[in-house]
Amino acid sequence: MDKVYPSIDAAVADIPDGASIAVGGFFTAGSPVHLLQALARQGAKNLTVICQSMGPGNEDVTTLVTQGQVKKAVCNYPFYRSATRGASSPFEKAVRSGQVELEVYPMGTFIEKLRAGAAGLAGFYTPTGVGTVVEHGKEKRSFNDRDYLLELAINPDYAFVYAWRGDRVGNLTCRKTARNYNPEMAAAGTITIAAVEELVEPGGLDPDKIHVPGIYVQRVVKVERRNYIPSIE
Amino acid sequence: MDKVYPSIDAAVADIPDGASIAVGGFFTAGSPVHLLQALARQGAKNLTVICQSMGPGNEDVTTLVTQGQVKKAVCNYPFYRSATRGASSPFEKAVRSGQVELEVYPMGTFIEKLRAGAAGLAGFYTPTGVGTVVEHGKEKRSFNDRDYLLELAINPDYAFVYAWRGDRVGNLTCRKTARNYNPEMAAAGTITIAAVEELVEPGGLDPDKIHVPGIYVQRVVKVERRNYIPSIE
Amino acid sequence: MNENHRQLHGLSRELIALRIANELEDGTYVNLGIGIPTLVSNWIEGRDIVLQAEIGMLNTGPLAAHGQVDQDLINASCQPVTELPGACYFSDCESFAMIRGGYMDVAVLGALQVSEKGDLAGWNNPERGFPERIGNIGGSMDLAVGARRVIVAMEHTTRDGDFKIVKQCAYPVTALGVVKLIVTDLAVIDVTPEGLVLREVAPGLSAQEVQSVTEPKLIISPVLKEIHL
Amino acid sequence: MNENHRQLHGLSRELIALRIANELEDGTYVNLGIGIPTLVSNWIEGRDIVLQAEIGMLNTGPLAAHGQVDQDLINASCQPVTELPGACYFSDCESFAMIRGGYMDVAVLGALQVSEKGDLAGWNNPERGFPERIGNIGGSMDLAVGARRVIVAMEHTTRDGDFKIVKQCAYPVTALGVVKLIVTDLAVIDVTPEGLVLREVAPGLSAQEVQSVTEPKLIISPVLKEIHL
Repeated sequence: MDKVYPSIDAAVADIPDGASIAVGGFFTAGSPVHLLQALARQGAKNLTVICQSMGPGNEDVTTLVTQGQVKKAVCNYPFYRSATRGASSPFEKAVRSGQVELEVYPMGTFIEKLRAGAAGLAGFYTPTGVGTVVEHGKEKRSFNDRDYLLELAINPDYAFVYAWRGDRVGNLTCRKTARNYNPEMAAAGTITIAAVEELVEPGGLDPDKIHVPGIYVQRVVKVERRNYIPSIE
Repeated sequence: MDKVYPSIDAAVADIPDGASIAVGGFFTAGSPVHLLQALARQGAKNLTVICQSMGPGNEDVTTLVTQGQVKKAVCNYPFYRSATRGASSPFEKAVRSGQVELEVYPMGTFIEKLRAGAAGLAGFYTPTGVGTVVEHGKEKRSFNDRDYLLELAINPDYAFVYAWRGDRVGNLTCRKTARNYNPEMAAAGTITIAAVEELVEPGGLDPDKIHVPGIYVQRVVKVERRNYIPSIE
Repeated sequence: MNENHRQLHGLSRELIALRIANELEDGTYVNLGIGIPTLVSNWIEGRDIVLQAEIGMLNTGPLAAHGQVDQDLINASCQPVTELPGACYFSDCESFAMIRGGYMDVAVLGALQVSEKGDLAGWNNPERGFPERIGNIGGSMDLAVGARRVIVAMEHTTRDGDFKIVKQCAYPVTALGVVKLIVTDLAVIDVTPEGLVLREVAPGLSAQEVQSVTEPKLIISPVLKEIHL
Repeated sequence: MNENHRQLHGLSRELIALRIANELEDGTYVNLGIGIPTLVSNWIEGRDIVLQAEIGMLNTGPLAAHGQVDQDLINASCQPVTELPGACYFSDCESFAMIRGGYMDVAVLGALQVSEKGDLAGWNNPERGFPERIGNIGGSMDLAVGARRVIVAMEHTTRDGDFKIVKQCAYPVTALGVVKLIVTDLAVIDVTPEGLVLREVAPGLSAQEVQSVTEPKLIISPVLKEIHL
């Protein structure tokens, strides 16, 4: 098996209009920005984007919004914290105008729904969100005198993930907090595309230090590490 | 924080009669045999033991059975494969005579129930076991035209786990297939006791190669590596 | 609107954080939310308290100084942080499994409103006017539900002098009945089944003055004292 | 009981395994169950097929030779194995998430009975007389439900000559309607919505002979041929 693609653009070339895409990265850390940029070049439309944030620390996703490629977003922290900054953000405007549909979940529920999809489970009962707006439209059920909400699995068509090192068969090792959503999103995507800073031959990674088993990754592409100062201001 | 206990016996001393204990290890690999031996010396009774197997590759658990310490077992592969070997096994006899109650789950369901308990979830819907005896007494429900069973979380009082290396704050690094059930069981136990082959100071483990975050581990005890040939014959 | 309002002077944000730091016990695991809670980290250096960053880290150290910044090492507010000995990294999914699973001894969270029943409203200020049911939930609901003890750190009233400690939350709630302790610039208040118990007041303030900026009736602790830092 | 039974001679267990190895495509992920399925690994060395060990490993290599044994490196049958380049380890929980999640292209499983609808019975032989609903389920139910393609490897009949390919499973089932291909010492049979299609027969056997040891009516493939190894 050799899952390496010759270029970032080749790795995203077949993504069709209407696809759902889980995008790893927590604000700036571990974000597959190169893949988002390639998707902006590629131009697929009516996309559902599943990611933490649709702006702060994730400005490359904004291009998808301004180009009108996004139909729906599924997030846990979609907006800028600052109302002023938010008011001028393309995504917030698109949501307020109804151009983009938005679903928001608590962070733990958000990633657990993706994990459930990856793990072949239909759903799970979580205590998070009971008594809040998150209850809306969901089954509430009591187990051992505590209330829980039924949350259903999310099964995205694609996942964009990022890793420090990857091998040709798709095994990935992440670095520090750049791991974040990447392992579960990689597992959840039907087709998972991994951007890696360093590409090694099989055997080049410590097999006890692999955060994403290669079976979850269908495409690997080498990218250049960007250097930046983390910030969401 | 220093979670290191001076001896194996001290680490299990307070386990009361009636406790439920998840025991890591897949047949011989990553089995916390020293802790099982200490529990046999300690003598707590009416225990519920949650582990893969109650015999093959896990003979130290047999002592608990022959000493009458076990009230109930929760397993996925409880018996010897050989009917002949099984017929002479104390555990199989104890189950057949009704002395020990036994619950059996499919392997994936078994560990997922422990993971759900660890993760604060009440339960999950899995396709495994639909149309089989595993359905018995469970809710069956259809999602997207496929049937699933509702499986509830397991929350054991204690967990016995094993690791190659551990630090004083409870972080654990496992080795190869000796990892198996240990991470999720460590997370599931209210009090988790880890037997480690090598004990290091905080900072002595690669923080990107920790399979059990220290928060899950309440007690750490250094043990000597046993050397043996893996076998369940 | 609080008609009895007058401007009371109390602790700075840094000292609210210090008061909370004093409340934390050694040997505990703590998650600090955005805002005043983050400042608590300035007061616990050298103590035996392990901070979790919900992005997926334990033993998070202080903010990274210039020249120390590692872009792959940030906290949930996207601030570059450092790691302490005994640190470990894990996925965000594992992080929230840990949070919901009850492993966080304390979560210190900010709030827009807290009710006398311990309801917490913090994730969505309706003044921002988002469409229904959306906003920046982030990790707040999981932390509020999962932590063994939720401490709220906030200013006692809004800038306009409106009550933030209320009979009933008017803002969208984060979780119901979860807050155990409220620490503000003016007071330290226990949330108990009997109601809100005023335990400490800022130097120079009376219980009556704190009551005047608090909507629900406060139970005055028989051992009421000045906040000691 | 199969009254038409007579002893037919077909492939050895090793050759059943070889026939299955030839069925596997390059570039796939495969889990091999206990028994004949394990023997498939002898026939795929050097091929571009990745074996999963459900204990928590991908790229499992051949059984460890003497002197190569690592007690921390075993397969699901507790046999010491080796690792190939590109191997990775993970927890059993992750392993079964992978299995249920549909990532296993093929699971090769043994069976006690297979029905004409593809129902699989393999986890519990009632002759052993365990109390109701217990026995060694292990990973069989997850694999049967989760794998994209389930291939059964077994002897065509029991040692007593009883049918193992049956109209309806009498033994406790592992999963319903999951088997896609049956490879025995006597035949290769596709499980299709129309019924069991006899695709290949062992050298020297006729379709009629295979039918005589098979309870359900077989559909004879128009391109029926001898098993080619």
